[in-house]
Amino acid sequence: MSLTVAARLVEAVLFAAEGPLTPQEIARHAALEESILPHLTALADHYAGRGIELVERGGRWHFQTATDLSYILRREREEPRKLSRAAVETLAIIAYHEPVSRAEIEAIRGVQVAKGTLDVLMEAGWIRPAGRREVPGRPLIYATTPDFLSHFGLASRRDLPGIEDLRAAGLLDPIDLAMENMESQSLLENDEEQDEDEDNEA
Amino acid sequence: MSLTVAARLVEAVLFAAEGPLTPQEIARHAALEESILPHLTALADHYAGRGIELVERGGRWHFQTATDLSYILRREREEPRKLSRAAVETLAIIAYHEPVSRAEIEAIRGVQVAKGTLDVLMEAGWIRPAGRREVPGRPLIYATTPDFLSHFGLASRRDLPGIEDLRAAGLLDPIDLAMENMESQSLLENDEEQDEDEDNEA
Amino acid sequence: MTGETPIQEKLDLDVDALLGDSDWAEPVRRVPGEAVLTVSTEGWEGPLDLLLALARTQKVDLREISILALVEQYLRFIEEAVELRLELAADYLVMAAWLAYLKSGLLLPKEAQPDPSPEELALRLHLRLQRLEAMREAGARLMGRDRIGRDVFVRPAPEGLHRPKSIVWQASLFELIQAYGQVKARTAPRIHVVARRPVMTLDEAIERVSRLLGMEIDWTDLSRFLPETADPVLRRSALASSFVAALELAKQGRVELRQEAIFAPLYLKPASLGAPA
Repeated sequence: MSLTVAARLVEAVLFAAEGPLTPQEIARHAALEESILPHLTALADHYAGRGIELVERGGRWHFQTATDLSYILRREREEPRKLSRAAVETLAIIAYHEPVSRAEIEAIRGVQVAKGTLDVLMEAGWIRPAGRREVPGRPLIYATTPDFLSHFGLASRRDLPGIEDLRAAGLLDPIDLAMENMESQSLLENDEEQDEDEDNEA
Repeated sequence: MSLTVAARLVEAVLFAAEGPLTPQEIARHAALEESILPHLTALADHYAGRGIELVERGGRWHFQTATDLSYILRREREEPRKLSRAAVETLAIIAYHEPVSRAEIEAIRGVQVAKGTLDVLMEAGWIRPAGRREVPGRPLIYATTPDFLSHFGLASRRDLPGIEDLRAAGLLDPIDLAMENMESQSLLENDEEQDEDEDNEA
Repeated sequence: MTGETPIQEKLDLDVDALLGDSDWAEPVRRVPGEAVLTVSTEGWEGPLDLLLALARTQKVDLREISILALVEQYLRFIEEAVELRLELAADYLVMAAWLAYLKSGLLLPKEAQPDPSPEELALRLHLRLQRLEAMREAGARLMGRDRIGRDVFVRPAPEGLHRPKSIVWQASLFELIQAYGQVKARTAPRIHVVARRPVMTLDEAIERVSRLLGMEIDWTDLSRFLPETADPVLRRSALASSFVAALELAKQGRVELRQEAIFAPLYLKPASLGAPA
């Protein structure tokens, strides 16, 4: 395949970059005024089925080895960061609920977030403080980073495994909200219990 | 161009290699028994005129950015410099307490702040002089810049974790506070049990 | 759990079945020669975790789980643990008390039920378990994805791109807040710190080394002069003080020092006759 000068530049910039790049960053490095996206999609198509693939993760692009070759390439490599079970669960809770406060994480896990859990995830560059919740105490809330998406091969948070099913099943709602929903549902089914339910809520 | 699995593996191994590889090394990494050379020459042909090229130097193969595009590359192979410990601390204090004077930074750090430290932070574009304190001597005061926020991925300074958040994340731990932490932790645990009970009864 | 097996076997069975996950490091430790089992509560991350593990043994969809049966399982587990003198953290017992309350509520006739209704409490517990389970599964699926550095690889040493600025300073948010935490930790008032740290002063060390030295005639390793202690902090302090004491005594001509190589053991011997005592 012969490429235009612009496409060659985009390819070279991505190849030489030290990390994932946004189209704007690529344009700046390649000194291109035109839109980069068509080149990126053309390149991604071109690399489909090759040993290397061009992928987009959270709006940033990078080259990586093809995922289906992992069975061969994996064996000589050491496991990256081994996370504790607590850290894995905490990361999952942040990713699926973000932004989320520490108290909310603790409510789901039923235990305090141990020291060394959030800081391990922050040190890995997977989570970041993302402002404060405007409730009494103004707790800090946490969210995932673009590096999280890159590391786990997610184009966006919508690609989190099973997130749509969990949302549809209400499993990402806080328990109070879930209870309310259930009550209003049962209200529809049975008007008579209405008063009693409201009493219980109070 | 569609490739055989073997050629894809050769491509992936070369891409992920730390340095140039001999065909034997490639064969070992790719777990291939067959001869690698035909794949290498086919790949090299394929990449001719692209942004990346596959080259052989003294029997070892590697990918590199096309030589005519090398102007996009970093000219000097200089390592990005890590901020010194003192500079990181100073920056943190400015971020948490801005605007602050040098004397105030020193009071918080408990150590003198070298002039060069502030210069480095200004050169990095993370702090700026923000007027003078109207006290005797009218010392210069410093604040962070918008570049600071964007470099550290913060929407605003309010996103910085507070002392309680740092404590919870274990970031206040290392020195001499073990006792205090244990106390506050057992307090927290008591609080939590209370919360849980309230939760369940709500 | 069948009624026939002895209680200890039953518990072993449960524990093993519950702890099939290899991530959970040795939750059950058997002390040799003793009938006491220690269930490290680190095996479960709190009562909710244990409840979820128990719920899994019902082998039905978590949505169909019987809360009453689960409560009974938990209470039986805690009871057996107590009988076997297993160590259980307080929050497990708090949960047990709460579940016992829930159970009695669930068994009451409907009119006599307290407010809030036990059904509602049971439903809440049910929802909590489902949420924890969902996140646990989500975490496992996340970890199983093709991860950079394990399954897929990026270039390990890219050339890097030309940047407009000549020097690029690097620091991460984590480093920033970690540094602030350490500044605060360092400069926070330390009141009860010194008293808690077991140390051996130089004077004590000089006294101890010279006293013990009187009982030795041959070259003796410095470590032999240290007080016996299991406290690593005190041990380090004693080592440092005794080392300085040895240097001081050597300066005074009361001891001879010998060391074969850097970091090799340091040997002491009373100074030979003729030297000032």
